[in-house]
Order: sequence, then C-alpha cells, then structure tokens
Amino acid sequence: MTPLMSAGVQLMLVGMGTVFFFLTVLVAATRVMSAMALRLAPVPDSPPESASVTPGPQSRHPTPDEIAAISAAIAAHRAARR
Amino acid sequence: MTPLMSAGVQLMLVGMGTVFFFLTVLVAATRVMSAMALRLAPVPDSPPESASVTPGPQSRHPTPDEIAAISAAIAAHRAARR
Amino acid sequence: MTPLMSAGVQLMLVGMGTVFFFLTVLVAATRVMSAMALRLAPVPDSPPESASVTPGPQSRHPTPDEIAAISAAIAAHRAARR
Amino acid sequence: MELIQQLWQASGLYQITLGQFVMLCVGGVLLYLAIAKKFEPLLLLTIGFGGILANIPGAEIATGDGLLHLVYVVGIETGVFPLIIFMGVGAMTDFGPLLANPRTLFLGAAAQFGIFATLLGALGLTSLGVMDFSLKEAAAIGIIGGADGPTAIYVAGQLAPNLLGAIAVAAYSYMALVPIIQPPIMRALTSEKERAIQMVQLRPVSKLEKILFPILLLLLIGLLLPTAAPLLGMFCFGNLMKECGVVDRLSDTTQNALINIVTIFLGLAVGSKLQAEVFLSASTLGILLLGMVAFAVGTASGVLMAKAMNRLSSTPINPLIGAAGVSAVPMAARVANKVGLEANAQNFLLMHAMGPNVAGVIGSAVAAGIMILFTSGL
Amino acid sequence: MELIQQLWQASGLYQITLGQFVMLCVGGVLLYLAIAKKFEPLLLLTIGFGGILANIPGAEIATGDGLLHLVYVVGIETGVFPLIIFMGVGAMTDFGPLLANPRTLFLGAAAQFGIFATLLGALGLTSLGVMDFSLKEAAAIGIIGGADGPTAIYVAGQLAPNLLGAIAVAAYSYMALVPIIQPPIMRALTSEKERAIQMVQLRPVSKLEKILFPILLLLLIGLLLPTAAPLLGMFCFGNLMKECGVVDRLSDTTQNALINIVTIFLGLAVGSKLQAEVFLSASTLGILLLGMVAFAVGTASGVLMAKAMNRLSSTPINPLIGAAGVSAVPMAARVANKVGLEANAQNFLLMHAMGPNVAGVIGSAVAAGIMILFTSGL
Amino acid sequence: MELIQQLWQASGLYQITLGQFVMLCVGGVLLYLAIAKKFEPLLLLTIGFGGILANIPGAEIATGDGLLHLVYVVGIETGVFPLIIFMGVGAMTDFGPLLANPRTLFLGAAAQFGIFATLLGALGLTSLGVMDFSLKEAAAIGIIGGADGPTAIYVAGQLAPNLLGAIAVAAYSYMALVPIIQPPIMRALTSEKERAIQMVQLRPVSKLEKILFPILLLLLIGLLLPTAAPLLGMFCFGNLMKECGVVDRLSDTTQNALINIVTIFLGLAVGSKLQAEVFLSASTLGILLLGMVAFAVGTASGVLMAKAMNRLSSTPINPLIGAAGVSAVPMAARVANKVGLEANAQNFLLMHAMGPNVAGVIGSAVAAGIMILFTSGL
Ligand code: NA
Ligand code: NA
Ligand code: NA
Repeated sequence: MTPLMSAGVQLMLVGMGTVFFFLTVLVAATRVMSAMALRLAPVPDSPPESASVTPGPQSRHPTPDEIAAISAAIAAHRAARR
Repeated sequence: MTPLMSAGVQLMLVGMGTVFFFLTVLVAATRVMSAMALRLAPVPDSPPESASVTPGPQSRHPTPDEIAAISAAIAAHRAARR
Repeated sequence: MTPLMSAGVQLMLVGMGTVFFFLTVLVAATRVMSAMALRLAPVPDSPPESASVTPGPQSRHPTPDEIAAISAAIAAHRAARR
Repeated sequence: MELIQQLWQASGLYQITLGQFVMLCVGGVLLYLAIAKKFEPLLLLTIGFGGILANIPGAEIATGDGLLHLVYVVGIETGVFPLIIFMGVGAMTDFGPLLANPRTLFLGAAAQFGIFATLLGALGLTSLGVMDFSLKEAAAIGIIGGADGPTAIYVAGQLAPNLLGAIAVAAYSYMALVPIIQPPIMRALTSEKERAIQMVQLRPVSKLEKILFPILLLLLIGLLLPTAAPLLGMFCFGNLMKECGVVDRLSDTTQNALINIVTIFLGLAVGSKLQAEVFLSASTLGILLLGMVAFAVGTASGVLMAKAMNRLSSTPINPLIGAAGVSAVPMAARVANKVGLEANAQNFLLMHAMGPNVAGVIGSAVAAGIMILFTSGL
Repeated sequence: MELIQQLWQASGLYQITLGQFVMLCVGGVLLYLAIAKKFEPLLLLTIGFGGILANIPGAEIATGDGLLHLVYVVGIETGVFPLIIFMGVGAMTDFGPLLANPRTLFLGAAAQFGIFATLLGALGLTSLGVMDFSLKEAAAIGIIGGADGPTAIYVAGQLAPNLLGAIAVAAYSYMALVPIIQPPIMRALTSEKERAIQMVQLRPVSKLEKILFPILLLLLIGLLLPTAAPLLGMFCFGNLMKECGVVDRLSDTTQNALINIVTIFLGLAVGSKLQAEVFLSASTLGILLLGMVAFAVGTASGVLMAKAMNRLSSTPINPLIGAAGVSAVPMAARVANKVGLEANAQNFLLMHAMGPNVAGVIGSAVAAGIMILFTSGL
Repeated sequence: MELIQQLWQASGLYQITLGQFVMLCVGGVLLYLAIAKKFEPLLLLTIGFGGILANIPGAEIATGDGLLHLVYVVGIETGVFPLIIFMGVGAMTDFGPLLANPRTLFLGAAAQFGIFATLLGALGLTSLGVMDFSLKEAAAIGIIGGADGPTAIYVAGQLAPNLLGAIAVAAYSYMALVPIIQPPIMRALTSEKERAIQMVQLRPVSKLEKILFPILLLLLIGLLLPTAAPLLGMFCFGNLMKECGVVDRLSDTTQNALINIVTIFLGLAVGSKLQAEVFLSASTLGILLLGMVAFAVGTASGVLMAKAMNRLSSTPINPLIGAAGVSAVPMAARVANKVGLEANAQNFLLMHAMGPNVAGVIGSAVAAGIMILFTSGL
C-alpha cells in the first residue's frame, strides 16, 4: 500500500472514529440537557407536528395562494374606495 | 482638423457603426429565437397588457392605499380581540 | 493636581462648555427655523400624538397579534380554496 | 485658554473656503430638487447629502479614511456598485414590449447618436481651447447622452474618475428633466398627423421568449463586444432571475433590499466627488452644457430614425416613441405617451415606447463598451 | 497512534486556559441576560455569542484570518458599522417632540456631564495609581455615559480599541439596566410634588420643520465641531430619508434589512474583543465601575438641570424628564413616564421625555466630537 | 481602417477557445437544469450564469480586477460567504425532531462514511495513476459526500481552491439528484417489511431545549474539535437567533435578505471557477465520478446503520430514515418519506427523517473539521 493510501486509511479510521465519538458524546449530553430542561420547564410549548424545516410565518415567503389572497383583499379595498 | 478631433470622428463612425451592427444582429437573432420559442411553447402565458416595468406583486412596495387597507384590517382584528 | 488630572479638568470645562454652547445655538436656530417653516407651511400635517420613535407602518415589524391575524386570514383563504 | 483657540481653529467657520460654501449651497439645491420637485429623489437626495458631507470643512469624510472615501474606493473605483445596480435594474425590466416588436431596437440604436455627438462636442471645445478634455474624458462625458445612471457612473469610474461627480449629477439631473427637455424637440420634429399615428396592438410574448432573451443578449455581446459584457452581463443576470420564475426569493431581494442598500452608498460615494476643489471648475460647466446637448441630440435622432423607418416600412411607427430611445427608463416612455395623448386622446403609446426605452439601455451599454475598448488603453 | 495524539493536542480541552473558561461563562451570562431577561437582546445576544466564539481555544475565529477578526477590521476599525447603525437609528428617530419644545435640548446637554465626570473619575483612579488609563482611554470610557451604543463603539474604536469590548459591554448592559439604575436617583432628587407636575400639551409639528431640522443640525455641527460630523451626519441622513417622504424604499431598507445585517456583524465583531487575554484585566472592572457612575451622574445632572430650568422659567417642566437626557432611547423616556405615573396617574410624560431623550443622542455625539478632537492627536 | 481591425481582434469571436465554447455550453446546461428541471435552482442558476460570464473571451470578469474575481477573493477565499450561508441555514433549521429522538444522530454519523470512502477512492485513483490528487484535494473531494453545499465550498476554499468549481457543481448537482440516486439503493438494502416499519410518535420538545441545544453543540465542538468551530459556530448562532425568540428581526433578515444576497454572490463567485482552463481537466471528471460514489456510499451506510440499530434496540427504526443521514436537507428526508409511503400508506416518516437529516449536517461539519485539522498543515 502506498504511503498516500495508508495516510488515507489512517485519516478514515481517525475520522470516522471522531465523528462517532463526537456524536455519541452529543447524544449523551443532549439527553442530560433535555432531562434538565424538562425539569425546569416541564410543559412543552410546541406540538410535535410543528417540528419542520420551514421557517415561521414571519420569515417564510408567501405562497402564490397567499399572494393571491392578499392581492384580492387589496383589490377589493381599492374597488371599495372608488 | 486636429488629430484629437479626427480621433473623435473615427470613434464616432466606428461607434455608431458598431451600435447599429450589434442591434441589427440582435433584432435578427431575437426574431429567430422567438420563432423557435413559439414553436416549442405556442400558447403565450402573459397577456400583452402585462408588459410593464413595475416588478411583480411579491417585490413591489405597498402603496399608501394598501398599507391603509392592511392597517385597517389589523386595527379591526385588534378591536375584535379586546 | 497631576498634569493628567488638570488636562482632564480642562477637557471637562471646554467639553461641557461646547456642549451647552452648541445646544444653545441649536435651540435658537431651531426656533428661527420653525418660525420660518410655519410661515411657509402653516397647517401642521401631523397631530401631536403622532410623535413617537416607532417607525411607520411600512417599516415596522408586525406584532405577534398581527401575524396571527394575517395567518388566520391566509388559513381561512386556503380552507376556502379546498 | 489655548484649548478654546484649538477648538476655534478646528471649527468649520474658521476653515471654510468660499468653494465649500458654494458647494454646500449646491448640495442644498440638489436636496431641494429631490424633495420638493421629486427629481430622481433616490439618487439626487443621496448624492446631494453626500456632497454636503464632502464639503464640511475639516470633517474629512470624503478623504483618507473617511467613510465616503472608503465607500468610493470599495464600490465605485472597482465598478461593483454600478454593476449591482444594473443587476437590480435588469430584475425590474420587462423585455416583453421589445420582444413583441424587435424593430424598436433600431430606435434605441439611433438615440445613441447623442453620445457620440457629445463626444465630438467635448473634443471640439477642447480644440477651440475653451475646455481641456482628453479623449477618455470626452468619452465619459458623452455617455451622459445614454441617459442611464449606472452606465454613466461605471464608465466615468473607469475613464475619468475626476469628472465622475459632475457626470453623475448631469446624468441624473437631465434624466429628471426629460419631461421638460424632450417635448419641444419632439413637437418641432413631428407633424400633428405623425404624432396622432396609432400603432398596432402588441402581440403577447411567451414566458420562454422572456427567459431566452437575456441569455441570447449576453452571448451576442460576449461574442461581439466583450468590454460591454460586465454591464450587460449583470443586467441580463438580474433579468433572468426575474423571468425564470425559480429563484423568486433572489429576484425579490435584488429588486428591494440589495438595490436599496447599494443605491444609498452609491449616492453617498458619488456625492463625495462633489468636493469644491474637484467640482468647481470650468469643466463642470462644460459637462452640464454638453450633457444637455447629449439629451437633445439623442432625442432628436430617435425621433428622426422613427420617421425614416416609417418611410421604409408599411406598419406605421409613431415617431414620438423614438424619443424614448434615449432610455431614461421609464420617464422617457411616459413622456412619449403624454405627448401622444395630446395629439390623439385614443393613442396609448406607453407600451410601445417601452420597447425603444429598454433598447436604449442596451444601446448605451454597447456604446460604453466601445468607449472603454478604444480609450481605456490610452 | 500519533494522529490521535495530534487530535488530542488540537482539542479545546487540551488547550483551554482558565481565562477562556471564565470568558465562556461570561458569554453564557450575556446570552442569559439577553434571552431570559430581555436586556438589549439585539446586541447582548450577538456580543455574547461573539465572545463565546472568540474564546474557543484553538479555533482562532477572532484572530488572524478568522471571520470575526476580518469583520472587526472591516467594520469597526474603519468606523463603518457604528456609522451605518447611527444612520439606521436616525431613520427610526422622530424629532417631533424636540421640535415642539426645543428647550428640552438643554436637558440633553446637562446629562452629558456624566461623560466628563467619568473622564475625571478614570483619570483620578489613574492618578491614585489604582488604574492606568491614558487620556484617550479615559475619554473613551467617559462616552459610556452617553448611553448610546454606536457612539460609544465609534469613539472606542478611534481612541481605545483595546478597551472596546469592555466599553461596549458596559454601555449596552447599563442601557438595559436603566429601569433599575435611574428611578432611585430620580426619586431621591425630586419631591412628590415635583414628580406630579403636569406639562402643557405639545404643539403639532409640521412636516417641513421635520425635514429642515436634520439639515440644520448637520450644518451647525459642520460649522462648529466637524469632528462630530461623521456621526451626526449619518444620523441626520437617516432621519432626512425618513422625513422627506420621497425615498421611502431607502428609508424602509435602512430601518430593516440594512440595520439588522450590520447589527449582527457589529455584535459579533464587538464580541471578538472579549478574548480572555484582552478582556480579563483590572481595567475591565474599572470600566464597569466607571460606567455605572457615568449613568448615575448623567441621570442626576439631567434631573437637576430640569429643576433649575423650573426656577428660571414660568412654563413648568417635570424634572423626571431630565433623566431621559442621558438618551438610552427609548428606555429612559419610558422610565420617566413610569415614575411620573406613580406620582400622578394622569401624568403622561412619554412624549415630553422623548425630547430630552433624542437631545441626549445629539449631546453625546457632540461630546464624542470634543473627545476625538482633543485626544486623538495625542 | 485599423480601428475596425482592433474591434475585431477584441471580439469574442476572434478570441474564443474551444474550451471556452464548451464551458459556455456547460453553463447553458446548468441553467437548463436549474430552470427547466428545478435542480437546486438557487445555486445552479447563479453558478451556471457565473460560469458563462467567466468564459466570455476577453471580458475578464473572473480575473484580475473583474467583478467575479473580486467577489471570489472577498467572499470565498476568506470563507466569509459559506459561513454566512451556514448561519442562514442554521436560522432555518429546526432541531425539534433530533431532540425528540437523539439516537438518530448515529445515523447522521454513519452516513459520513461516504466522505471517507470517497477520500480513499480519490487516493486509490491516484495510486493507480489514473488521477493525481494530493491528500488535501482528496479530502476536499470527499466532503462532497457530506451533501452539504456550504460545507463543501468552505472546505474546498481552504484545501483545494483549484477544484472548488468542480466540487461545488458536483455537490449541488448530486443534492438535486438525491431523489434519483437514493431510492434504488434504499430498496436494494431493505426488505418490504423493514420499509413498512412504523415509528413511535415523536415527543413534544420544549422551547428551552431548543434554545440550549445550539449552545451545547457549540461548546462540545469547541472542546473536542475547534477546527469545526467556525462552521458549526455560525450554524448554531443562526439557530439560536431563530429559537431564542428575542431577536426575531435579526433572524428574519438572516433567513431572507442576508442569505439571499450572499447566495447570489456566492453562486457567481463559484461560477467564476468554471473557467475553461481550470475546469476542463481529467480531475473534474474524476470529481464528478467520485461525488456520485460518495452519495451512494453515504446513503448505504446510513441505511445499514439503521438496520444495525434495530438489532440492538427494542424501539424500532425504519431503516429508510438512515438514508436521510447524508443531509441534503430537506430533500433526503422527503425521499425517505416517499419511499416509506410506497411500502405502507400509513407510514409518515418525514418528521422522523428530519432528525438524521440535520444530524448529517453536524456530522459532515465534524468530518470537515477533521479534514482541515489533519491536511491543512501539509
Ligand atoms: Na440609453
Ligand atoms: Na446621550
Ligand atoms: Na452531511
């Protein structure tokens, strides 16, 4: 095996080892943190469904539907004003 | 005529020549492109009136009217909540 | 008194003097400006209550209430569309 | 007490020069035009305020490590700001009317004659010994005739930074004055009958055409005149983001937050070039004069080109829309529409005038590329 | 295997110093104050997080080519970030109450005594050998008394970059603590009767006055104290954009996207100055102590000035609004309102307190100009 | 006339090389994929357009003082742009599902095997003499397996700038191809019965947990692997701004104006690395090939890890969610959900898959830290 390859193998072993070691520590730490957090603030304020990657109403872009809805409202208002 | 002037005259001739040459090529190319495009996607999806410089609803700033409309809606909602 | 302290005292005297001098001039200039402005544009176009630090409707962030209101509107609209 | 003397000698009252006083007034005038007259407020307000800041004696905001000078070096010397603005303008431009009637591109070409006539004018004044402009400077002055702010600032930044303040002020002032400058020329060169000409309804344009056009435009300019590619490239990029419909969030930000932020700093940085020692010179007067000529000639050549095309072709063109070829988007198109309605109350030229209007933007970018190609080497 | 050893020696656990550990805790405390106590969250959250990043052993985010160091060099050393923030603050400020009652400017002047008293305090501690502050450093520390974040950061960046972290933390912390620091002082210096004084309804202010004021303010500062012109110039520019009504899209972006973006990076960059080796020193303790003094003295002098004005003038001033002269906009004005309501349930001082409140911003910018003028040369 | 000759010699037609022509086509293909196929349009559109600009002969937009080169130097060489994007991604990420079921972090760990397998693959091809990659380059190529754009660009910018264009294009292309690459592998490695496994409803997660997690994550990475701290630090900062609820205006701007602006310039700058002379090489082909391998191996190891965990633990895990461990947020999670529904119409895996999905982002940032630690020194 060329020295380059062996360097690569070493890097892989150390790398995957570190990744697993770090995430294992993180799992443990997260469990402890959650336990403490739930003792401090028992009642969850976010229902499970709410979990998602999409940002909240404030930050997300309006969908075409919503733009349509808003535009309609504005149009109605303008019509009303005339 | 001073050398500066003659340089200017040359620049004008070449310049206007290039402008016209380029835009002529562009007109031709555009006609070809449009023909091909309309063959690929015959039905136009934007009515002629739609052509304008103003950006779409998403991007343009609300007019005072619309702000008024929205504010009114919000005020109404607040009143309702009390 | 150490030279550093005396430098500080001098700086204080000149500093407070300048602050008061400048703001006195500003008060006078403002009075003159207001007088002239009110002669040019007598009718005030903003009621006293309007004075506040909060930016106008265009620029301020919606409050949770308002977001709720808007979200509700959007939800209603979506429901309607189904 | 000598601190007080130091304070007095550091004060503006002590240091102010007559030139700075004059420029403070000029800045005030620009603010007045922007606020009271609504002349191109986005630029004239920021340029005017930047000019005032640049002429506060002893503040040194526009020199050395001063904010405005830093912004100028980072944003204008590099050409970054005008290019970003051009991207934003592209994202707000609709090529629909142009695609519906490509012939109008010729009107946008003709109107660029104003640029080169002004170039000659500047060189003429130099030959007569009235002014002293180099070929580079004359080229930069000519671009005022493009009636396109970012293009003028970009070219001036490349070819004649020392004249940038005067050129930008002239460009934006005359763009604001288009409703006053153009109508008399348009009326003088056209008959009542010509102004009343109605044009055929524009055909609908498909989304695909709108998506392909900016790419086509970029490739052509790249193949024929690469020196114009940075300007038109960013313009086409903005337009493609708008038309492609898959990156609306980028297009949205480009048309709002991004262009607004850059406009603020572009205006302040341009204003920093209004320092008395730079701005108050005969050349500034010459530039203001020549800029006026540029607009007038450009308007005239656009109108005359339209009349010529009417000779050659059967489908009629209302010569008024030729005046929109100078760009000054969308003001010039509105002017054409207004003058047209005076002659014929049923005559709505706005959409027809938008074609030459955006064609003028392309035309002056091409002219800019020519100027940079042939003079930047000198 | 020696890769593992290399990994271990590169780890934070191996490299961490006691100081870094302490600073990580300090960062945590700042996050706690920002999130749980809502103390100036926009700044304390970003500064606190920046402080944590800056003290991660071996990450070198706040040194060399690290992100935070780059941002610091580009944004704070140049003064660009505080100036942009100041522009944004200007665009959110309403001079209406000040214009309706210009006398309140004097309250904003008096409150600046806190700045200079603190300057003396810093020099006093030095003379006593307790601390070791140069005149520049003492001046920068004094500005904490201005109760105005961007001004403090701008001055510290110019005069005492090494103390910037501590000064910024002190300034924002005490601004957040205003509701706790001020009331006892206000009550101690005023009688129940004085606190119950009702003030005359403010007159309406015309749009024209609001447009002219920022221009007037800029010209005066330019003529009298140019070193304050960059700060007040950007402040006036922001305010003019807001009031002129012709560039709403610029004003809108300035108040939102732009100020938010700059706030994020300003906070992180300031946090990068919380590195243990820089921050953990006796001078930091001295600065925190002196900052507290600055706020207290400023509050007191504002109140006493209001009482003095009551002696001289017929139209009554409620001395509580004098405390708002330290700025800390709009917190200090709310405090004055709250304490006033305790004494007299019909007594709404908020609008009246906004006058001295914004006057305090002007006052501390003037003081900043003085400090820069007389010490930056040294 | 020799001006015309000069014009001709400056034209693209005269200067274009075959390589540039090919790259213009490649740019066109990227635009096509972005617009017509909606493949990661935010990045492929901007990268593709940047690539076209970079290959316009004679325009020199991507070299020297050209706009794209300036943007590249300022934004990518410094690592600023990918870090800001990562902050924005953090502000759009919800750790809820991960907190509800921390075990899924192991899936995010396993999927990183794709990174190191690719590293070996790159070195293997070199040993075989097929390619010629240094250890640094191999490491940068491996990160493609992280299926995370900003991480890949950040690492490539640090370790192998010359390959950055190819690596970024590969990363985003394969992220877009996830719905095509993953399903066959997922089906091949799982039985119908396994794919039908229903998972237990996720427990609700409290706001406090969501606030504490990013801080915890940052501290752990800081103590164990500081070289990953810049990436994960900015990621955690963005997430904390979102979750803490006291700086919504900053979080809002980070998720919109700021990330959009940076995305535009990041894409253009990456595109500037698509210059023919750099991009058209055997190594690019190798990178595209190896990137495909990386995604496949990562997907497989995630699925196999999930199956292994099912052996060891009682609470069942649907092995499909293991595939989401490669990140490619949120595409990979959607794929897992879709394949799961095919096997069992009642089986909604989306939320369960979000856990490994964001865990994959953390995992590849850790892998990136390892690569930088062990190879940047070489
Ligand atoms: Na033009
Ligand atoms: Na103050
Ligand atoms: Na990953």
